[in-house]
Amino acid sequence: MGVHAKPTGDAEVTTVSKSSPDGQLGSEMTGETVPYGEALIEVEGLKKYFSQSGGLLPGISLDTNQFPPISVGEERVQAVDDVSFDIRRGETLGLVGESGCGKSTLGRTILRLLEPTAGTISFKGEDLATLSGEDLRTKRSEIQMIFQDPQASLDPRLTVGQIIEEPMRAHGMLDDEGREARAKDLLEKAGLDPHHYNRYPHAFSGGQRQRVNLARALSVNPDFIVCDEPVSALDVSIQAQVLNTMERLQDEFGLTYLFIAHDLSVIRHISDRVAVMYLGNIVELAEKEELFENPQHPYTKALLDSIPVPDPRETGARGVLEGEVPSPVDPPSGCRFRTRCPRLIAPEAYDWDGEEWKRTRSFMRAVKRRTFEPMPAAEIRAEFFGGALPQGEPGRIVEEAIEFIATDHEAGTQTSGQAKAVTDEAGTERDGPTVDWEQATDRLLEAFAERSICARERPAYEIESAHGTGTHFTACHLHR
Amino acid sequence: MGLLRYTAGRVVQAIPVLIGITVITFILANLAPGDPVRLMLQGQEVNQEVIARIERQYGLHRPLHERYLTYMGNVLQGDLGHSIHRDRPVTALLAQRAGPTLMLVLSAYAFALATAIPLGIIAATRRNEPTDHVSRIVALIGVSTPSFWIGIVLILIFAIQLGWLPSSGLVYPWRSPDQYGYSGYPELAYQTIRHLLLPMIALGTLQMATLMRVERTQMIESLQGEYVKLARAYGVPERTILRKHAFQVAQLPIITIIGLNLSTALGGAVLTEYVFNINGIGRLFLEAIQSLDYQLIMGITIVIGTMFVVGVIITDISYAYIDPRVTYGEHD
Amino acid sequence: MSSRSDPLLRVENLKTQFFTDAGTVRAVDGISFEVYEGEIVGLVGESGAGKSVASMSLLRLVDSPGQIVDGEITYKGETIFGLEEGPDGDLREREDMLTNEEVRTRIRGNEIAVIFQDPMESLNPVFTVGSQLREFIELNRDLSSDEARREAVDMLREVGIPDPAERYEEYPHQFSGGMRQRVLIAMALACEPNLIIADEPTTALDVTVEGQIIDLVDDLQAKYGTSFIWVTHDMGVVAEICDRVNVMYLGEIVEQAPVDELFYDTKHPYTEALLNSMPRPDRTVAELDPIRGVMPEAINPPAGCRFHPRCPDAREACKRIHPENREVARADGQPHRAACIKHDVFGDEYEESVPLEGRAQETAASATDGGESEESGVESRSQSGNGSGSTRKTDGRRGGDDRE
Amino acid sequence: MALGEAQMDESRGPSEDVEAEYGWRYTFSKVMEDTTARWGLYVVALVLLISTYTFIDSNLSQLTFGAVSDFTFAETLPIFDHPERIPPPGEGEENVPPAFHADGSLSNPLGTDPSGRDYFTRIVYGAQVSVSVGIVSTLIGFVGGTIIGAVSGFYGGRVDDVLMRMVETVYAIPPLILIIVFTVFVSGGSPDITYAILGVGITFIPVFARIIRSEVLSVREMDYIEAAKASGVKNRNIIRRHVIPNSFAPVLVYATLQIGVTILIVAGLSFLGYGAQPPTPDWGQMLNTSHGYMHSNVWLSIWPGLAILVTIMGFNLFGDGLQDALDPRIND
Repeated sequence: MGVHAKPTGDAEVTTVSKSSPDGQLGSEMTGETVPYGEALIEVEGLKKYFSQSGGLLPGISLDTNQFPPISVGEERVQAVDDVSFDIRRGETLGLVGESGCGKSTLGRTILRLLEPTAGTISFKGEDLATLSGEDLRTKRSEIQMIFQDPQASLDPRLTVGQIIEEPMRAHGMLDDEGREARAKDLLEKAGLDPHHYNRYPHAFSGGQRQRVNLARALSVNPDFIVCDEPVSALDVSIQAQVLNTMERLQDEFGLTYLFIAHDLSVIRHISDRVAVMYLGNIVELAEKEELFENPQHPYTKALLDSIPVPDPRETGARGVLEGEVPSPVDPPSGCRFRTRCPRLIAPEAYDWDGEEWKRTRSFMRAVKRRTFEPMPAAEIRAEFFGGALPQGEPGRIVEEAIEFIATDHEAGTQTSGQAKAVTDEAGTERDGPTVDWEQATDRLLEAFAERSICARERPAYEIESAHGTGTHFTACHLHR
Repeated sequence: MGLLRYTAGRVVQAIPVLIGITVITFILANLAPGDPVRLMLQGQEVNQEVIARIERQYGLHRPLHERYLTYMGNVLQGDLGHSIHRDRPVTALLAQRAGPTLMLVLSAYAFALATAIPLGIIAATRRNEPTDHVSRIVALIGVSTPSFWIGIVLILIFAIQLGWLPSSGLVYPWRSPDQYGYSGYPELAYQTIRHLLLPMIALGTLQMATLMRVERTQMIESLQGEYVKLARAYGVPERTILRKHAFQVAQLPIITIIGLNLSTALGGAVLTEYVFNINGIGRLFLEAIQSLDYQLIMGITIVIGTMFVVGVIITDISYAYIDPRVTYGEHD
Repeated sequence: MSSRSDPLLRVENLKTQFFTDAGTVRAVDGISFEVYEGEIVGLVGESGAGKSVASMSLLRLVDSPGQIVDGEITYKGETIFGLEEGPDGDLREREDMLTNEEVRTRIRGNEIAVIFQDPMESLNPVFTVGSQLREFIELNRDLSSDEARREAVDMLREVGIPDPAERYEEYPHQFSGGMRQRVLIAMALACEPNLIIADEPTTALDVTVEGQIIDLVDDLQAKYGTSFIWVTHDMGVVAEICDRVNVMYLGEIVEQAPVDELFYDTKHPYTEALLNSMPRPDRTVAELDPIRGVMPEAINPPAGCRFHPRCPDAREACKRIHPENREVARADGQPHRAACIKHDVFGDEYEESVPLEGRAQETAASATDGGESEESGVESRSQSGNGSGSTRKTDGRRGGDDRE
Repeated sequence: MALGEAQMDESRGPSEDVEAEYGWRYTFSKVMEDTTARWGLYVVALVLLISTYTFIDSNLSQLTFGAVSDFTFAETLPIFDHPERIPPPGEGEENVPPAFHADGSLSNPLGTDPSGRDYFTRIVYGAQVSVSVGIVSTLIGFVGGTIIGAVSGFYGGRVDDVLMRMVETVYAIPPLILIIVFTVFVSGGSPDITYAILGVGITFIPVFARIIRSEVLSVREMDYIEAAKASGVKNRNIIRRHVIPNSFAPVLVYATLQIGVTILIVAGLSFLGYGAQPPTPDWGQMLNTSHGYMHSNVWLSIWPGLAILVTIMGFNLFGDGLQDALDPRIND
């Protein structure tokens, strides 16, 4: 027995949801104070750090190589670091990034499921970051969440009816009968059979469970929903069904979504504006068309180039990004993407000529990642610099670095003692002169990477959009 | 050096537990209602003077925490007090009795491991076949039977009915054969084994049964691992998969269990030593309890608790040695 | 690139079933395909389609209670699996079929290697990456321990692992996800096989890492000329890397075509619907067009065409006729096969029969919202069976979800 | 006969009654599906029945006839005798062997003990002590452990650290030793079954606390807890509606298995003379008495041990079956 959806905008449907006897609920009243298109949520300088150590004595670490072997001081994972943006009423803000970039942490911090380390989260003019206890709890009727794993987010021991009614109960909304009626109504709106009110979650498929999650989130009539990868656990064909339902409900209930996902295709479909995250920072934020058609940050570009396009005639670049994401415990200074950025800006301290910087940069990265085998100095010069080292100071630094890693350098120039002590395995194996990758890496990074503006200043620029009228934020010094 | 740091960490973590053991023991020993001295001298007619003298000797008139601190100070210097009944230092008594207990517990573990691991593996590979069922029933009986009763039954069968093996006492291999009147070391060894056999099985059966159950489950789980699937897909012989790939991973929980089971083994040793008349720490404990020799009881409890803690640390370190994930942080 | 002589691998009418208490799960139900030298063949489908079971069947590595029950797998003229009719009329294993020992020593690893989806789970956590790599090389290439070690280090370097000599000694958990997947690729290539089965090798990876891995495989494939069977659910990956594609639905191959034809001249409604239901990274799709319902369970597949309960083009005849995969077009001398009776080669039954009841309206509804159509899919199935079977169906479908 | 793994893969099986998947009726029917678990349940039910009957019987006769009874209703059944009454000389021979013996008679099916008491009756009455000890002390551990474990697990942080350090400490001393020390000292040197129950119960509080804590910790990490938090559900209600129901099942399984362990330990305690005291009919205590008659009457040492074995096996089988029924994942 199929349930027939009422077409979007149906007058009857709207009245049912809006006029339901929920006088106690303040959300709608206050919600109206923010007109559509105005900022519903403003996040300012938000930080979330996790302390890494746990266990018996937090903050105390043991190091047998030093005396005393116990030291105090904790390592902190900078999961979200100084993030600012706003979300406008009625829109969907897509938040995209790779695993570990902090997007889920950001979502949970905004919801105050995690305690922010610093910053403000202004929701309808009220700072969520400073709320606590009962104030925070009551506020939760206005902000809800949908989780990635549709199975794990539903208590297996409650019926879907109980699950959907739980938030209403928590906020003292309606009486028992009213709650049941509303739960059934919501089941129907979410695309499920209201007769399944008494079923347990495990009797449903993944897509259906996600609909139960939707119904639960909607039960208290929230203004804002954080959706954390809501469709990534679902098969392609089911994904589309759930996405469509989410869009329909957004129109019907006037919802604002923060849609977190790693899948750029889904983000492109559902978002109005898109924010791209990398290593705890938002690197770019723009309207959807602008971001996808006119990406300005090198990371966004790399991300877009990497997605496999379901079109065999499309033969774009892919896998353009080298290296791996650095540890969030000790992230790079300045622009966090600079260690992998294909367009790292040349340090201004030196004069560069034509291709010189490009070659130096790729040589520096190759040394740092040890992507080549140690070889005679001449071969290194030929491979990375076409035989001609850069002019002046940079050339001398490069030469020094080559000295460290060349297989034919005279052993014991400036480095003798130390270099031998930390000899690399690769070096000892081939009985030749010692090869010291670390020294070479240090020398190059110190002389070039650390002196680039990318390492010294945190980028944040607003530029003109080529598509649409909105602003385009990009955290890249190329736009300085 | 990940392993070294890990070891140091474990030792540091054990300190509060060791302190806790002394506190618990101390509190328990002083929980006794009424006059501790009368309790100590239970049943004996003594006059007030003697009681007063003993009270002074043990400082019983002082408040509890002061007494504890004094006691702890002594413990840290290796002095576990003095047994009134035996008029000997507790440490000396313990040293004298530690050998048999260690011999018993270690041999029981050896027996348990030597039988449980192969049986568990066989059960796991022949899942739901008769071999599996038989071994699971054996394991079930093993965990359901009191160790002392196994000892009694063993004595009834092998000592009383068949007369093959002695029913009480141990022969200590570290003594000279002359002390027992044996012809030489071969006989000493032979007699050692003969005497050890029954108590070893009595104490080891429970360990064997628990280890076998764990081994079976772990092997089954390990054999379902992706890495086993991969090894199969690369043509690794089933024998190698079993002995190397699956086994190595399945051993990890076993090691933990061995450490934690030390607690039941040490408790079981008390019963086994009682049944088989073995002069170990367990018997000493029972004797001490009998005479309410509370300095001795505290000493024994602290030593056994420490043995357990040390055992757990050793197994934790061996775990870390085998499983590299413990000492190097996860990369995820 | 592929000379259409003899295929490297030929699979015919392969059937793999799982015998559970709940009944027989027909995970793979009569699939046929070939892999020629040097090509990358895609095996694509949603979870529960049977693609992983199919790929493991090729190595005769189906876990109990699964069993290959019918079909023929021929690799370079050798019979990996084959049945014949015995004197008593029962099927029995053919004489020329390789024994378990022969499959292990002659096929697995050295002829056909695999790369699994989850690189963390696939590597044994208690052995170093190098020792695992070396073991497989030693086993499959008759090299001494030292030679195998050198080969392993070289191979790690080849797949782009920096500092291979040092990382050889490290444990899997010290590698990142992408690096682990590189190790698995190194394992596969180091055994110098002619065919590599890659089972969702990039699914667990981030998009930039996925890009790196696809690039790497592309380069190495060009260099070594190895054939691949690429199992995936991602049409994007298929488009990027595959030469020919098999689309699986509920244990069957419903469409088989060169990659360009599959995307630009789609012949099966399922493939079509799948492509239409996907959001695209390269252009903004305003409305998604979801497939109605969910994939039924393989324990009790629908009669007739298995896709008919969800198919927008289904007609009365689709409930009756179970179409096999037939050639419906040719492109560059390669066949384009599809299992759908709307094509002329299947006769005119389709033309003559009426569209399924209510299909027109419901399709319209599902275009705006897939919700209730997913539900009605369940309901219609239970009605076609018996009235009370509804809960059982839902439960069974959960099993279907879990299978892969 | 597959021990607890009759079903290959539960998650795939059809379930007729989806609505009741988590109900007790469903769990019960799952247990009954499994042959071995069913037998375990039968044994447990039988032992419970016997102990209830004998409990009522002995207490009723006390109420009815005032003084310590020399008559019980059970005596009206031909197979029962009074469990504690020692027959006057002349009435019945001392130490009658079991019925199948040449000298045995059906009036004393298992023979009599050295005091001439009917052994069958004593064995049957012994169930009462074992089962009540097992259940009561497990309950003490369960309740105490639940409180500590739930608080520790849900709130975490410092509270958790301190509580867990305490738990680990108690853990470090072998239970048997700790319980003997507790029983002897707290009872002021005159141990009794009541102190034994209390001692066992308190000693196992930490064990339960650990289990419950780890359950709570894993439940606390579940998305549905976060979802409830995000919905604004009060902490109190989260614990009540989500945490407790979801961590209850594994703890229940554990408690069932723990009853077996408890019976085992109390048997050991009584065997050593620190549990039930004569003339109470208790299996462990009976083994203690019979220890002196090992040469003359083998059967005296066999029957009580078999009774313990069967009872504990019943609880273990039932517990295993319950585990499989409540959590298909562990159904290796």
